[in-house]
Amino acid sequence: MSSVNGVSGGQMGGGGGGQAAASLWERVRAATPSRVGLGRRGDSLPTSALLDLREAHAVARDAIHLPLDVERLRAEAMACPELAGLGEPLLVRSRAIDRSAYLRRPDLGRRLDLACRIGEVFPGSASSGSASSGTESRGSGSSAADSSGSESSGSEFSDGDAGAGASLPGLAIVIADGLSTAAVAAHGVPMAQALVAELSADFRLAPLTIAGQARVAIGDEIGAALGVDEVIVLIGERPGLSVSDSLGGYLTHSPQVGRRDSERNCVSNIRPGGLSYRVAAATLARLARGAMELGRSGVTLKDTGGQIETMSRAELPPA
Amino acid sequence: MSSVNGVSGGQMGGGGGGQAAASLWERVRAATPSRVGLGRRGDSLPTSALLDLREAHAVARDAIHLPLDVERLRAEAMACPELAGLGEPLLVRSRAIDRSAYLRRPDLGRRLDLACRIGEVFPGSASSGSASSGTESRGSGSSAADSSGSESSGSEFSDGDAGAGASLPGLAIVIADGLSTAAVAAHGVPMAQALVAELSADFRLAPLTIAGQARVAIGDEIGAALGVDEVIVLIGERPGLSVSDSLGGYLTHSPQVGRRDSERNCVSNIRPGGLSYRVAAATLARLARGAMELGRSGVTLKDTGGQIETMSRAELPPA
Amino acid sequence: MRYSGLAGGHRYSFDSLAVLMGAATPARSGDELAGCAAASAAERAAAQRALAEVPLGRFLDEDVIDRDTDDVTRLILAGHDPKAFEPVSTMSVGQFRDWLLSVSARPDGAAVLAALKWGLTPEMVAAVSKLMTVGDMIAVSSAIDVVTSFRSTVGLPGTLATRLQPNDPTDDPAGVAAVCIDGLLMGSGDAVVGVNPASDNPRTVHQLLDLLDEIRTGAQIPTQTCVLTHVTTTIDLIEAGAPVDLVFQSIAGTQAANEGFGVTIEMLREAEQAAHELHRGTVGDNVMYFETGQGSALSADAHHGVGGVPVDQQTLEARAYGLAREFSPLILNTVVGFIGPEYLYDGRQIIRAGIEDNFCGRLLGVPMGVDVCYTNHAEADADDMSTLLTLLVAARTGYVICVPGTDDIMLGYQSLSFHDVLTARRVAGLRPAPEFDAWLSQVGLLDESGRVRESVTPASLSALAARSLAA
Amino acid sequence: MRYSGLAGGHRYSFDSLAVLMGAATPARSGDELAGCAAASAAERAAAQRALAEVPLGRFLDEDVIDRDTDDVTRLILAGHDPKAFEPVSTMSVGQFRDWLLSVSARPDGAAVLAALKWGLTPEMVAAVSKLMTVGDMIAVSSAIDVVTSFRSTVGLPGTLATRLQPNDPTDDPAGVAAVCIDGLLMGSGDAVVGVNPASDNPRTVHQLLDLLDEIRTGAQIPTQTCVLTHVTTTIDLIEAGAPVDLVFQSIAGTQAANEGFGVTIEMLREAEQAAHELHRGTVGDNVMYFETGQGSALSADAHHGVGGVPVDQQTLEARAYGLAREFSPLILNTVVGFIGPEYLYDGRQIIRAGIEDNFCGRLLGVPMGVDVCYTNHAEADADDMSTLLTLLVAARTGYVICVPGTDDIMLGYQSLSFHDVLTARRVAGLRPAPEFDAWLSQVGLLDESGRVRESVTPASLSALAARSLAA
Ligand code: B12
Ligand code: B12
Repeated sequence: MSSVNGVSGGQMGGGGGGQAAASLWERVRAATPSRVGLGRRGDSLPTSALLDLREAHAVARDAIHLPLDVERLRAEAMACPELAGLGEPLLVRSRAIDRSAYLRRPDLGRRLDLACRIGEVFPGSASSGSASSGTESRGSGSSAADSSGSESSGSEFSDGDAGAGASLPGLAIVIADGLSTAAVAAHGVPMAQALVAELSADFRLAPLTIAGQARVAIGDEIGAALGVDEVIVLIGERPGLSVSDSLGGYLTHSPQVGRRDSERNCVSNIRPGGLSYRVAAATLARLARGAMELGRSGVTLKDTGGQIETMSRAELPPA
Repeated sequence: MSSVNGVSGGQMGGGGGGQAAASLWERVRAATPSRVGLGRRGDSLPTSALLDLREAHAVARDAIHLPLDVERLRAEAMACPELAGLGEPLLVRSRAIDRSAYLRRPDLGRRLDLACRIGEVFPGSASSGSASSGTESRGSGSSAADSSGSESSGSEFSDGDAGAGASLPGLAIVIADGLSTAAVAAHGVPMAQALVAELSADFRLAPLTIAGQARVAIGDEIGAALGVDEVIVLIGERPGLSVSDSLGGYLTHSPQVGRRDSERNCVSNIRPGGLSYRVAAATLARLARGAMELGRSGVTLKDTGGQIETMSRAELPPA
Repeated sequence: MRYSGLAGGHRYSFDSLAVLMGAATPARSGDELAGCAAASAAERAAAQRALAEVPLGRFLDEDVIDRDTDDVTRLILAGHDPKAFEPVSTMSVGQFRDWLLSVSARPDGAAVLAALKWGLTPEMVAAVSKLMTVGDMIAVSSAIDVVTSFRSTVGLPGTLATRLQPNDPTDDPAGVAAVCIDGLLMGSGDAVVGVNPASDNPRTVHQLLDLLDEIRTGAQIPTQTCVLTHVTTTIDLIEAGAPVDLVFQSIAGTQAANEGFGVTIEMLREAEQAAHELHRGTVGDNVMYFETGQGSALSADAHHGVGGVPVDQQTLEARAYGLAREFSPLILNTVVGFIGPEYLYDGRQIIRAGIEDNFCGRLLGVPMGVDVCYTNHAEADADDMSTLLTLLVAARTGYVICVPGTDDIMLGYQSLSFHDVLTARRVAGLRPAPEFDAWLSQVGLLDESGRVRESVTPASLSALAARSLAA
Repeated sequence: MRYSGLAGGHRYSFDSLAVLMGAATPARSGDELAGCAAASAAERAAAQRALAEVPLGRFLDEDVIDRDTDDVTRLILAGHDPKAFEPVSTMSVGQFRDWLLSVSARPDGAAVLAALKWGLTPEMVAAVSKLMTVGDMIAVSSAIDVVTSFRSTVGLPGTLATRLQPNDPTDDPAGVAAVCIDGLLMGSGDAVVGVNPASDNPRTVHQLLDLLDEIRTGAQIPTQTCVLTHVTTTIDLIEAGAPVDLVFQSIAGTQAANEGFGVTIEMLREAEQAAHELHRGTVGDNVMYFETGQGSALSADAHHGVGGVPVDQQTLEARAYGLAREFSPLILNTVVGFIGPEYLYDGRQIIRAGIEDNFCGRLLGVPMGVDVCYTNHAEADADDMSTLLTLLVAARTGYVICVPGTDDIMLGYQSLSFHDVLTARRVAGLRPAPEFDAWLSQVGLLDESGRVRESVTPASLSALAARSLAA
């Protein structure tokens, strides 16, 4: 029943011995970016593998504390015609004053800083004045017309597609730093761009919002303030040892402060080697349309579209 | 060979059972302030004993961070004729700017803050100007006359016993907060007073020095600056669970920056229930005289005077 | 009711049992975030004194989470067995601690503690843990037996089982299979081979279920598999004929938090029923798998108790076990360091929480495992994980989670490596679950001393590699 | 020599072996104080990479502490046995780690490691520990046997011994006796009954020696006693005819630090000789007892290495073991959390340091014990101590220090309680030193299962109480 392959020869490499085993381990390693086939020294990890882990941990620790370059992100968005077409991006930040507060106080990361309530930044939008008290329930689609009075410079939100747009449901895209500014810097704008391509036929899109020291739920307050029917938050997922630039996309229907996570849908692991922008955008768009039909997002909304595409492992960053 | 006393009856108290054991445990407990005879629950401490420990730990943690009331200590010293007779106390502090720096950086606690070098506070004394560079070796007794030029107000250091004193070796007493301001507040002044009584016949005493955020070795720099032959530092020992006001006394002959701990002698546990002021002062005085004879303090100087007196346990604070 | 206690010469008072429980909890960031932590070490000491005096019976009268608005509370109270409670019914929390420690040191400790299971509520158990040191909790936990089974048996004395967690960021079947091969060759997977899917698309989940089932049956491995998707998806897939061994669900200690997870007690009952009817177990029929973790209620803003006050995360966690045991799970693990530093700030807090969770769960009769883990945004490292694993071995946890080289590349955190468990088993002289152990030995993976060999590939696993990995 | 390593895409370089060792050390406050810690996590990772490449042989050529000015270095180099070094002589530090872990998992591991003892220098051992996790160190430590004896045998597999530490703030004989009775009744004292005197007055020390000897002989306890006074005092007292079993001394890893303690190698030789000549041991003749602790050299400003650079405290600690083993001590313990937060800031640092010290000592063949302890000015608590004790049990430390209720009222710190060891022994199935175990059983203190009974007072201890305690 078993084929004993003899004692492992080399100091380095996989746990198997002999020819057959060598090729087995080659195939195992090729099949996944996980740290498989590390080999053993006694029952422990080889020194080389341990030192790799320690280095990765050191680097990840440093990464968590890197600040988001908001200005660069804004400029990048403006350089992209699809996003520029939505109007000048809104720049907001949460109530967490620094990284240390952000890490210890997620509640603060979920709420807009009083100084940058969107109602004030962008007074014509939605329930404007009462932006921060968006807990009252609003019927979907009811806010479509509210934003016409916008006085904010460069706002194409209400006039871009004026005629056709007015009858479409509103949707806002938010790019939030989350726990990986690296993810947002690398994938925020191209992913938003892919989303706009997928969504613009069916939704009236609000200008892009860029949120600092933010959690997923900050989209609720932003969405309510903008008076949109749905919000999609693109956020930096917490960095792992091998992957530190993964983006998450969270859809919330009828956003308002107090929404639960079960009322959202999530598409995770957006990055080269994970989910592609195209597939992620298509999935989020399907979910967004599905939520409009169903009248809600969350656990009762299932994406039964195509399954997640598997990328070629060659696209993976080195583990 | 053994007398099995049956199963312990009560929920509380000692580990023994029956009459004989009860009286055994009474005697054991009466003999020591240590937490003996706590009993067992399975193999663990009874809840009551555990909660006592947790409370004591909480209180000790708070105590470490209590600041020293220097002004009160000064006033108390001035109210005591023996100490007032030495002149206005010198108030100094170490280079550790706060408690957190003090805890992490004992090196800073060993050096005088640049702003309060004694040479400046008290310019006539000793090697004044070069107070902070007191590393050059000085012969013992060589500084006896240096302090006569003192201009500091209220300094009786040089004129109190002028005639007789000038030929006596100089000695400075330092009260330092160390790790227990409670110890210093309670025992600093009475202990200094007891010391003066024991020492004044044989030494010419410098004014009392009160040092904040200080370690034992700060006495070296103070002593060198004052140009004395010996320094005695009375310092708050680190607080334990049961005892948080214990004072230590450290004698250093020919003090100068860079002295090692092996060049000092120590008398520890000065407090009610530990060593009495009287016995501690007598011991330190014997050591101080012995060091003058031997020409050095430290491991080669042994106190062969009376052994440490055992206090009646009735004087102990509740554990 | 109002409670009060003395410390450092001051008297502190606490408005309700919920408030008291919070103040008596050893320090952790989540309770500070929630606003229920003691304001000072002295206040905490006073709260512990007050808590030690509370009669256990009081927990049956005064709710921490209101029974009128919370179905978890109602379930717990309905499940309480006054007869089992008898032996400790007149004790205070402090006396209960003393009693637990005494009983645990007795040869009949395991039997006495097992009989107590339904007499205790999660709140009683959480309360007594707050009066215990790590050493106390290990002493009691290690005296408790909790044994469950499906195709393998988890929790027997002298064993330490593992969940092999072959997560893949794109749910790639070859990626999942590769990690399974890696883990199986290191003796991992006896509690479950369980994937967190990156997608919650039912088709993807179904494919993963098929893949895991194929691996298991192909290599004739006496274990169970699981795809950790939402319970509603699993119910649908059971109906669709997918090979479901265990039903997974994340649960928490309040109705509101479970609503946040999109789950109700009814759903769980339905799922248990559906899985039972598949009759896929061989040596036993425990079909549920739960995950929990201190902080999950707070993270869903669903941590409020009687009077609207915030409730400490450790009490809520124990309540999740109270919910879980209604469904006779095969396994439950706390994901102790997973959620992040806002709940457990550093290695010290993670370690204490892991030991508390294991203790509370075992005392309530739950087959506890622990995801010994940390995230990169916490003040923790691999040493803290070695440490917690060693403690858990002493505290006889049932199983731990393992991934390749500590690195879960999909969930973005570090758990134990397969290596860590090899080391822990050898140092402590433990074996895998017996059915799995027999399999390992049968396929030639064990040497004479019971150690997993370094250079053997059983034919069945080579065949699996040939089938499922690209050339 | 210059060393360099990569991390995070940057190359970091290190001017000498001493600098490299400091930068490669896991974070701790003492190294930050000394100024030898890595400036960032990435720099530390790079230093560990560089250190992993250093050939072991390099440690024989490049000094960390200059051999020309340091007698500890000279002693270490003189003691180095090239033949014992053979098996690992061509390895780098990283390969040495791999080899140690492989050997430890082999059935003949203990023999191979024992043979290596004099082939290793403390610097090699410190270096390899820096590349290890807590789990790695436990794996290797637990594979090593170090057994010594005097009247009892310390370090046998399956045993955990204790120092009973009956300190009294006034050296009151009744107080010391009371604590001895308390500890003996809880099965403590098999490694040594050892008092730290509050006074260093030789008369007081002599009286305490007489008292301890009387207790031991009165109750016929197969153990050794010690008064932890300066070695010179002990030498004098041996001459004066005092009953000295073991000679105690605090030692450190540099000549300058030992000078700070007022001790020289010569003194230690003289003391060992003098104690040997008393022939007081029965089952063995290891007569020395040492204490050490990370930070003691730095606290004496005696931590400078080649080129005047500060040397990390863990390397210096390992050097203290290199000094100690020349004198075949019965026991040595690190006082790991004793000195204070300026050296080991919190529970996490204390725990890692304790495991490192135990590992380095055992690998060098030193009969290691640990004073599992903390001070009130450190960020640590009783849970950290339960934790460290549990790890040390897994890592097979020889003995730990115990005091009544964790509270040493004289030294002002918390060590383990007698209770902690009862719990640890029961949970892990360990026994006291065999001679002491036999005594406990003979006087009726053990029940059938080997647990120490709760309510028994042997006649000899009642008699002792009657003799030495006030009514
Ligand atoms: C942390 C985490 C959690 C934590 C969240 C609590 C917290 N304080 O962070 C806990 C353990 C509670 C959790 C639970 C669940 N999670 Co989760 N979680 C993650 C994780 C590892 C990181 C998220 C992150 O970095 N967010 C970014 C930060 C900056 O934002 P944040 O505002 O702090 O985080 C919020 C969201 O992440 C949200 N959230 C977390 N998980 C999920 C899952 C869903 C479906 C939704 C809508 C929201 C959501 O909760 C956080 C607090 O509000 C991701 C993996 C990843 N790579 O992203 C999986 C992940 C998002 N979770 C997942 C799942 C499936 C779940 C569960 C549904 C599992 C279950 N079957 O019960 C539950 C339920 C969540 C819910 N609906 O409330 C999947 C989602 C798959 C999908 N595409 O839908 C992911 C991708 C992991 C996976 N593949 O299994 N999770
Ligand atoms: C901490 C401590 C140590 C630490 C000091 C390092 C450090 N970083 O703190 C270490 C472990 C190195 C140590 C070693 C020794 N200590 Co010690 N130590 C203590 C302790 C517990 C606390 C001291 C304190 O709170 N100081 C106050 C703080 C604020 O001041 P500091 O400047 O930070 O502390 C300095 C002094 O305490 C000094 N120091 C520490 N121990 C000793 C011992 C002597 C004889 C001298 C002169 C100085 C000295 O070292 C510190 C750093 O410079 C006391 C017990 C107590 N209740 O005080 C025993 C105590 C002072 N030590 C004692 C002894 C005997 C020793 C040793 C001689 C043991 C030995 N046989 O080798 C050695 C050698 C010390 C030396 N000569 O260098 C005795 C002194 C008895 C006496 N009356 O002479 C005491 C009272 C404890 C005891 N009863 O055993 N010690």
